[in-house]
Amino acid sequence: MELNRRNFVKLLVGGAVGIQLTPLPWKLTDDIAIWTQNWPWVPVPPAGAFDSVKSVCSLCPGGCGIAVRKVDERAVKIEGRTDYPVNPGGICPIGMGGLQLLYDKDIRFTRPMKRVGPRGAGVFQDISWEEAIGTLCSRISDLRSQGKPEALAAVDGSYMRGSTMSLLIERLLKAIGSPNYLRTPSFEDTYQMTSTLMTGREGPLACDLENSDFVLSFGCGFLEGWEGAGRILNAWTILRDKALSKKAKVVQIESRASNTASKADLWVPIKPQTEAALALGISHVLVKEGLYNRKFVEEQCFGFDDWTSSDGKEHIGFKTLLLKKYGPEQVAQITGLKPSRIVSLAVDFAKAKAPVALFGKEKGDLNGSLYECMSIMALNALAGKLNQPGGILISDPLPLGILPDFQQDPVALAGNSKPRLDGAGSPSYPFTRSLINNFADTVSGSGDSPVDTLMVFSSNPAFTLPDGGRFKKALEKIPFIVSFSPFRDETAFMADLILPNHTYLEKMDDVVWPAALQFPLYGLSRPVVKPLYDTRHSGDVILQIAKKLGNTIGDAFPWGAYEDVLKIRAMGLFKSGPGLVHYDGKTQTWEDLQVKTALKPDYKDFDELWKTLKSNGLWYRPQYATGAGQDPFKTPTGRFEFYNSRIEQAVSGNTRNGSREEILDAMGIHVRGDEVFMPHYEKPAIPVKSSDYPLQLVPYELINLATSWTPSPPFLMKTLYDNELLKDTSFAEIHPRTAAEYHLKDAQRVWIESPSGKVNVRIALFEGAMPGMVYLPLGLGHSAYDEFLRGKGSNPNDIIHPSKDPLSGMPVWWNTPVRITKA
Amino acid sequence: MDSPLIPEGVKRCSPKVFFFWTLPWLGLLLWGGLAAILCLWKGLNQTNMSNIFAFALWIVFDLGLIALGAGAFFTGFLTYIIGKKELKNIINAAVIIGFICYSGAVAMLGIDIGQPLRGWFIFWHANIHSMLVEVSFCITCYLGVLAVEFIPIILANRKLQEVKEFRLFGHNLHEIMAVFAATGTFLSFFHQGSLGGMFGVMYARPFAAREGFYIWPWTFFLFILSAIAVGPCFTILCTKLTEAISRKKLVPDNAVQLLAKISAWLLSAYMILKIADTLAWIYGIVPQEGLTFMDFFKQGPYGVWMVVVEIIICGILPAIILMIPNARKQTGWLITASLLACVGIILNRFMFIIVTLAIPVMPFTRFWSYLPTWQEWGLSLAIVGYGILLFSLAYRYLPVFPKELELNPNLETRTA
Amino acid sequence: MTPFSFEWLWNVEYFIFFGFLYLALTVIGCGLVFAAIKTALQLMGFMRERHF
Amino acid sequence: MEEEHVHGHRFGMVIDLDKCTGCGTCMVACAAENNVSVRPDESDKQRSITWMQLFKISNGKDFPDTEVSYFPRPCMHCNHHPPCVSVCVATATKLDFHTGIVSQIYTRCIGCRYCQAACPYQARYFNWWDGYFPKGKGLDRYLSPEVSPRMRGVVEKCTFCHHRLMRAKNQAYAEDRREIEEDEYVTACAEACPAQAITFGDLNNPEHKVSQLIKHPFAFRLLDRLGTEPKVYYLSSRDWIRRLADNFLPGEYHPVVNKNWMEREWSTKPGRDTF
Amino acid sequence: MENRAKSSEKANKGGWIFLLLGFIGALIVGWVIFPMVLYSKQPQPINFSHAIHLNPDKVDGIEGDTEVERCEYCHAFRDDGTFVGIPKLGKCMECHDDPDSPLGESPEEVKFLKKYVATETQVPWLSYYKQPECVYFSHIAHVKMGKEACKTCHGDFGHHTRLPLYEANRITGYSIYIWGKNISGYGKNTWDSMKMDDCADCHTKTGHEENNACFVCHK
Repeated sequence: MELNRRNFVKLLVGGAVGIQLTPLPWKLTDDIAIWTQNWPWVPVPPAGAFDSVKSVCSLCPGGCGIAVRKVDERAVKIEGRTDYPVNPGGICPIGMGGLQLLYDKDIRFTRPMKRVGPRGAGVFQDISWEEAIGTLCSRISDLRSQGKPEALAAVDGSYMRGSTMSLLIERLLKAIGSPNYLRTPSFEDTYQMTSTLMTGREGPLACDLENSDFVLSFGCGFLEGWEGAGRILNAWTILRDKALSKKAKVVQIESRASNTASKADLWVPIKPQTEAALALGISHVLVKEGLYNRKFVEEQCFGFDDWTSSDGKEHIGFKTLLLKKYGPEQVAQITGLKPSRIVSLAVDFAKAKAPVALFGKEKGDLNGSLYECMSIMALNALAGKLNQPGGILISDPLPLGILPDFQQDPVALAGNSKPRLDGAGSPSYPFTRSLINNFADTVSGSGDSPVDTLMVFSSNPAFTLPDGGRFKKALEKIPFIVSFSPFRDETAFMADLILPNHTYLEKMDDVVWPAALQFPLYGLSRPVVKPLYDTRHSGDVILQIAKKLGNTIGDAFPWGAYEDVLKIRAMGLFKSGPGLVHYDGKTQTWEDLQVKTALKPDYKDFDELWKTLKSNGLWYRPQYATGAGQDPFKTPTGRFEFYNSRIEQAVSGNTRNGSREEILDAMGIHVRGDEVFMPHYEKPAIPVKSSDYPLQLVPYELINLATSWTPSPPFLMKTLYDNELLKDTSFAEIHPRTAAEYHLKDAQRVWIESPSGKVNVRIALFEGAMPGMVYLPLGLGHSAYDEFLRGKGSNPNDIIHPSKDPLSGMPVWWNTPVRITKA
Repeated sequence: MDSPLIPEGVKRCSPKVFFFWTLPWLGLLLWGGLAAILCLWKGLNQTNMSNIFAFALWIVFDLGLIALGAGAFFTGFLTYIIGKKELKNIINAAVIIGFICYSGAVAMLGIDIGQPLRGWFIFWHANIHSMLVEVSFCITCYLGVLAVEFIPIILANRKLQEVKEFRLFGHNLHEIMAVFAATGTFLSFFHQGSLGGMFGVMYARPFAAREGFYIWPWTFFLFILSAIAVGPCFTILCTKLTEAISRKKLVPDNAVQLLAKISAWLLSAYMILKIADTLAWIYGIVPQEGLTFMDFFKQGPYGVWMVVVEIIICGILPAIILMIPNARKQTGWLITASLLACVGIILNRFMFIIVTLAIPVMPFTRFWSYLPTWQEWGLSLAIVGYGILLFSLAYRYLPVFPKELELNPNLETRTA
Repeated sequence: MTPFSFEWLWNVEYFIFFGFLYLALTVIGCGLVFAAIKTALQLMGFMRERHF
Repeated sequence: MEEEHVHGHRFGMVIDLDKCTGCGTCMVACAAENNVSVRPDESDKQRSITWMQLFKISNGKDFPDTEVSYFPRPCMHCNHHPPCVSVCVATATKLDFHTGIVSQIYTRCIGCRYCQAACPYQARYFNWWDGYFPKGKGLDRYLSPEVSPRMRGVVEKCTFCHHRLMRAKNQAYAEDRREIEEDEYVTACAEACPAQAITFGDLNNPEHKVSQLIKHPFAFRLLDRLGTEPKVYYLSSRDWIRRLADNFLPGEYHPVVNKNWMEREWSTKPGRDTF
Repeated sequence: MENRAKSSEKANKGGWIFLLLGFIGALIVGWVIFPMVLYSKQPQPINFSHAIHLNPDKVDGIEGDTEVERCEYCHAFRDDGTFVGIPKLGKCMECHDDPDSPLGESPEEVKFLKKYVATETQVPWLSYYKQPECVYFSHIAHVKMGKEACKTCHGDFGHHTRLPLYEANRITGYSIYIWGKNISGYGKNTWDSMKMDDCADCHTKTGHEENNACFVCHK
C-alpha cells in the first residue's frame, strides 16, 4: 500500500483520465489558439471617431485636392477630393502614400539640431530653437558687419514660382543684402523664358489638354507624372474616351517605349534632344503646304516673312529659315525618322480642330532646352492655336497681393549691387534667373568659398541636381550650411544647422497655380494634424530671424506670423476681380471655360473668402487665363515674335563687353546671323570623344518614384518591379541588340561610366529601348533617409555630365555620353 | 549491459557499437530539431518557400513518406483480413515502418503550417469539401491505429513481459488486431486517395487538374493504387537493408516473394491506369484550357524527361522485373526493382507538387525557381534519422522478426 | 466539429463525413477499452487468461 | 457551393486597360487602406504582399513597335466554385452568396497555403513575417481600425474593401435606410485611380455602371476558360492584351474587330496592332 | 522470477486507491483551481453607478422615454452610424463641468473630478465587453435596425451600483464576459457569454442566417 513506482504510475494514469473530464485541457487548447490570434506584438489600431479633413497636396506642382481620413487625432488615409477642380477624386501614388512621410519618424528631423559628426554622416545633436535661430542670426550679422552680406546665399526648391515662401526667402536675402537667391531648375523656368521672349507674358504654362483633339507631345511624360498626375491623368482619360470614338489622338515623341509612348495612339521614336528639329520640320511642312494659320501669322506675329529693320538692314524671316534648313529630308537626317512620317504628322496637326504641341520632358520637374521650347511654341503659333480651346494659353501670373516695399540699409544696398555668383542675368545668360549649376562651379572653382553661409529651403540639390555631383562637392567647401528641410535628406546631412520645417500635412502653405492648369487657381493647404514634433514653419522662422536681426531687416518683415503674409496675398486675389471658393464636383471646369458670361463670386467679402479659403483650400476663376483677351502679346513689337527683339537687344546691347562673336560664344550659341534670334536647332557639342563613350545615357522618371526633394513613401517600393530594383541594385534599360554588342545578359551587373563618374547597376533588356541608349531611372540611389530608401539603387544624377543649354545656360541633362563595362 | 532487454536467444551487437551506430542519426535529429525550433520561433521565413511555392520540399517528403508507409496497412490488410499467414513474419516490420513514416509526416506537417497552435481548427472547423481535411482526419486517426498496432510489439519486450498487466494487455490487443487492421485499411484507402485528390481537384492548375468519378478525380484512385503497389516494395527494401546490416536472414523468402508478387501485379495495374490517365489528360484537359503538353516544359529545369523517367524507368521496368519469378527471386533484381518503384512514386509526388506550382498559369507571369534552405533540408533529413533510429531500437529490443531464431539456429548457442 | 456548432450543416455530406470519422474513432476507442477491461477482469481473476 | 446565387448583390469590378496608366496608385491605395505593412526589402516579389498587383506586360515586338501595358490584378472573387474556397481546410475563406465577396478570416486561417496552390491568379499572400512595425518608428500610427492587422503565418488577400461596405451600411442605417447607393460602396483602388480606369459596383444591378460595361465587346476576364468566373472584368481595345489574358491554342483566338479603328481616319499609319 | 511476481502481486493490493486518488485530484484541479488561476482580477479606476445615473429622481438631464434611449444618451451613435462605446471624458463633463463642485455626494465622484476632470485626462476604463481586434460589430445594426435591447448582450447593467471587478484571461487577454463566468462555457441567459457561437445562434434563431457569413462580423 506504499507509493511505489507501480502505484505512482497508477496515480498518474488516474489523473490523466480524470483531467480529460475537466475543462482544463480543452480550454487551454482553445485559449492558446486565441493567444495566437491576439499576439501582443501585432499592433491594434485604436478606434475612435472618424473625420475627413480637406486640404491641398504640395508634394509636387500638381496641387491636387486631398481629403485626409482621421480617427480621433490620427490620420489614417489620404484620399483625393472630388470637390476640387484640379483632380476629380484621384491622386498619384506618391500623394497616396503621403502619411508615411508624416509618421515615419526615421526620415524626419523632430527638433532643431546642430551637426556633431562629419558632414554627410548625419550625426546631429539636439538644440533649442532659440539657440538654433541665434546661431544663424549671429552668423548673418557677422557677415554684414564685415560688409559682405552677399556671402549669404539661399537655395529654394519650392515648386511654385511666386509661392509665398519663395517671396519671403528672396525678401530676406534682399533685406540682408545678398543677390544670391538660387532656385533648383525646373521646366517652368524654361517655359517662362520662352513665354517672356516670344509673347511678353510671364504667366505659368497653362494648357487646355481636356479640350485638345490632337496632342503632339515632345517627350512630355503624361503618364510619368508630367506637371502633376492628379489632373493630367484625368485629362488623359478624357482623351482616351474621345480616342475610342476617334475624336482625339495623342502622339508621343520619345526615344523609349515609356508608358506614355505605349499608351499613346502613336509613338514617334526620335533621337533624344532632336525634338527642336522635328518641331521645325513640321513647321516647314505647314508653311510649305500653306497649312498654317495665315490670318494669325500676318496679324499677330512678327518676323515670319523676310523684313527690313529701321536701319535698313535686311533680315531673313522665320519662313525662309524653315524652308531653307528644315525640309523633311534634312530633319529626317537629324531625327532618324522617315520624311513621310514628318509630313503626315504635320498634316494631322494642321487637320485637327484643337491641336497642341507640348514640351517639358518626363515629369517636367527638370529644365528643358530654350530654343527647343521656342521651336515648339513657334509650331503652336503657326497653327494659330495660342489662346485657343485645347491649346496653350498665354497668361499673366496669379494676381496675388504684393508685399509692401521696404528700406535697405547701406550694407544691404552695397551687397545687392554685387554680381550674382551664378552669373544669371549677366550678358552671357541675359534671361535666366538662377543657374545653380554655375553657382556650384563658381564655389568649387574659387580658392576659398565666396559663400560663407548657405540656407537650403525645401530642396535637396545634393541629390536632385543633374550635375554629376558638382553641387555636392561645392557643399563641402561652403563653411556653414543651414537646412530648413523637414526630412533627413542628403543635403541636410551636409548641413551644420537644422531648422526643421513641418511636413506638408502639418502646416498651412499655398499652392500657386497648379502646373499647366488652364485657369488661375490658388490652393491653400492646412494642418490636417497638429505638428507631431518640435518643428516650426519655415515661414515663421524667417519672420523670427528678421525680428532678431532687427533694424531695416526687422522692419521689412512687420508681420506676426506667416499666416498674416498669406492673408495679404489672398487680399490681392480678392481685389483682382471675381472668383470662386467652392467647387461642386459636378460641372467640368474644362467644359464651360469659354463661357464669357461675367463670373459671380461665391463670397460676399474678403473675410468670407479668407475663411473659406482656409477651410476649403481653394480660390479659382473658371475662365481662360487669357489675360487681356484681344492683344495677348506684350513683346516690344506687341506681337508674337518669331524673330526675337529681346535676344537681339541682349546681344547687340552688350557688344561693348566684346565682339558679337565672343558674346554669342559666351551665350553658348553656335549659329550665326539672324538665326540666333529665331527658334532653331543646334547640334549639341559633345564634350568628349564618342569612341571613349559610345553610348548615350538618358535618365527617365517613374510616376511611382519621387524624383524631387521629398522622399518616396515606402509604400512605393511595393510598386517597383524586380527588374527596376532588385535588393539594393537598380537597373539600366538597354536594347537587347546593344546588350549583345557588349555581351551582356539580362540582370547582369555592370558599370555605367561617364566623364563625371560611374554607377553600378544591373542590365534590364528592353525591346522598347532605342538601340545605343542607356536608360536609368531617377529617384533611386539615396544615401539618406531610412532603411526603405537608403542604399537602394543608383542615382543617374551622379554621372550626368551636363553641357550648357544655349542662351539659357541651364544644364543639358538628357544626353550624357557613357560607356558600359561588366562589373 | 542492456542484455536483459534484448529478446531471448537472439544476437545483437555490443552496446558500444550500437551507440556509435546511433550517433549520425542523432546528429540528423539535432539538425532537424534546430531547424524546427527556428521555424516555430521565427516563422516560415526560415524556409525558401514563397507565395509561388506554397508547397515545397516538406510536402514532397510528406507525400513520399505516406506513400511508402502504405506497406503497413496493406500488409496488415493481407495478413489479418485476407489471412495470408506467411506475412505474419513481416507484419511487425511493416507496422513499425508505417508508424515511423506517418508519425514523421504528421510532425513535419505540424511545422509546415503557419499557425501550428491552431492546427486543431482542421478538425473543429473542418471544411469537409477540402481533400486536405480528409487527409488530415484519416492520417491522424490512422496514426492512432498504427500506435495501437505498435503497442503489442513494444509490450512484447522481454522486460515488459514480466509485468502481468502489460503482458495481458498486449496479448488482448493482439487478439483483436483484425479490427484495427480493418479500420486502418479503411482510413488509409481514403487518405492515400485524398492526397491524390488534393492535386486533382485544383482545377485551375492545368498541370494537376484531372477529371474524375463523382467528387474524386482520377488521381484519387491512382494515388491509392500507387501507394499499395510501392508500399510493400519499401517494406521489402527496409527488411533487406536490415538483413544486410545485421548480416543475417530475418524474414523467410516466401513472405518477401509474396509481397513482391503482389507489388508486381499492382504496379502493372497502376502503370496501365497511369498511362491511360496521362493520355486522357494530355488530350482532354490540357487542350481544353488552351495549352499543349509541351507548353508545361517550356521554361525552367523541369523537362519531359521527368515524365519518361517516372513512367518507363521507374514504373514499367520494375513492374516487369517483379513480374518475372526468377528475376524477383534474385535479391539484386528484387532490390533494384523495389528501389526504382520507390523512386518512381516520389518523382510522381514531386511533379504533382513542385512542377505544378512552378508552372505559371497566367500567360504573362514568369517561371520562378526554388531551392530549399538548410532548415528545410534539416527537418526533412531529421525524419530519416528518426526513422532509422526508431527501427534500430525496435530491432534491437523487440521481437520484430518472429522467425529470426529459426532462420539463424547456429547463433542460438552463442547468446547469453 | 460537432452537430452543436453553428457551422454544422444538417445535410448528408456532413453525416457521411463526420459519421465515418466518429465511427473510426469509436472503433479505435472501443478496441482499446475492450482490451483494457478484459485485462482488468483477467487480473482480478473474474476471467481465465488463456496460457501462451 | 455549386449553387449560382442570383439573389442579393454580386459586387464586381471593371478595369479599363486603355485608361490604366500603370501608375500604381491602386496598389498604394490598397496597401494604405488595408494596413498592409511594408518591409525594408520589397523587391522580393515572391514574398512581398500586394493585394492589388500590377503585372507589366509587353507585346514582345522589337523597337520601334514595342508596347507595354498593365494588368491590375486584385482578387478575382471567383463567382463559380472559387478554387481557393473548396480547398481551405478550416473554412477560413468562403464565398458569401449575398455579396459575391470571397472572405478571408485571418484568425481562422492556419496557414496551410493550400489555397495559394489552388489559386491561378497568384492573388493570395502568405504572411512570411510579422508586420514590420518597429517600436517608436511610427509606422503603426497610420493604421486603420477598420481592418485588422494580420499576424505572421496566415494567408491574406483582397477583400474588395469589405469594411467599406460595412461603413456604407452603418451610414445607411444611421439615415434609416437598408439599401446603399452605387457610389456609397467603392473599393479604395477604384476610388483612388487618377485615370478612373476602375469601376466598381453590383453586377446583379442593371442600373450600375459595371453591369453595362461588361457587355462591351472589349470586355474580357483573366483565364476565363478555367471556368472560375471572376467578378473582375477588363476592357481593352488592344488585341495583343486581350490575347494575353488567357491561354489559346493556335487559331483558337478570335480578335474583336474594332470598327472605329478600322477606318483609316488618321493619315498617319498608327503603329498599333489593334488598327 | 516467481517471487518477483509474488511481491508485485502483494504491492498491487489496494493499488486501485491510487488510481482513484489521481482521478479525483485531477477533477479538483480542472474544475476548481484552474479557473481561479486562469483569470486576473483588477478594479476599475473609479466606481461608476449606472443605477444612480439612470434614476430620474437622482439625476435629471439624462432624457429618454425607453431604456435604450437613456443608454444612448451617453453610449451614443455618431452621425456616421458608428458607436461611441464608453463615453469620453468630454461627455461626462457636459454635466460634471466644475472640478470643485460635485453634483452628488459620492466620494468616487470627488475622486473623479480631482483626478480626471481637473486634469482633463481620459478615464482609463476597462471595457468588459470589448470584442477582439478581428471582430467587427455594428451596434446600430443590432440596436436600431435589429431592435435589440442593450441587455440582450450586456445584461442588466443599468441597475449596477458598483462596477464589478474586471477579470481578464491571462492567456488571451479577453475579458471574462466573452467566455462567460462559467468555466464550462455554458450559460442560461443571452448575456452570459459573447462567443462567436452565441452571436451565430442568435442570428439563426432570429432568422438572419445570412449574417453568419464570415465577413459580416470579421474584419
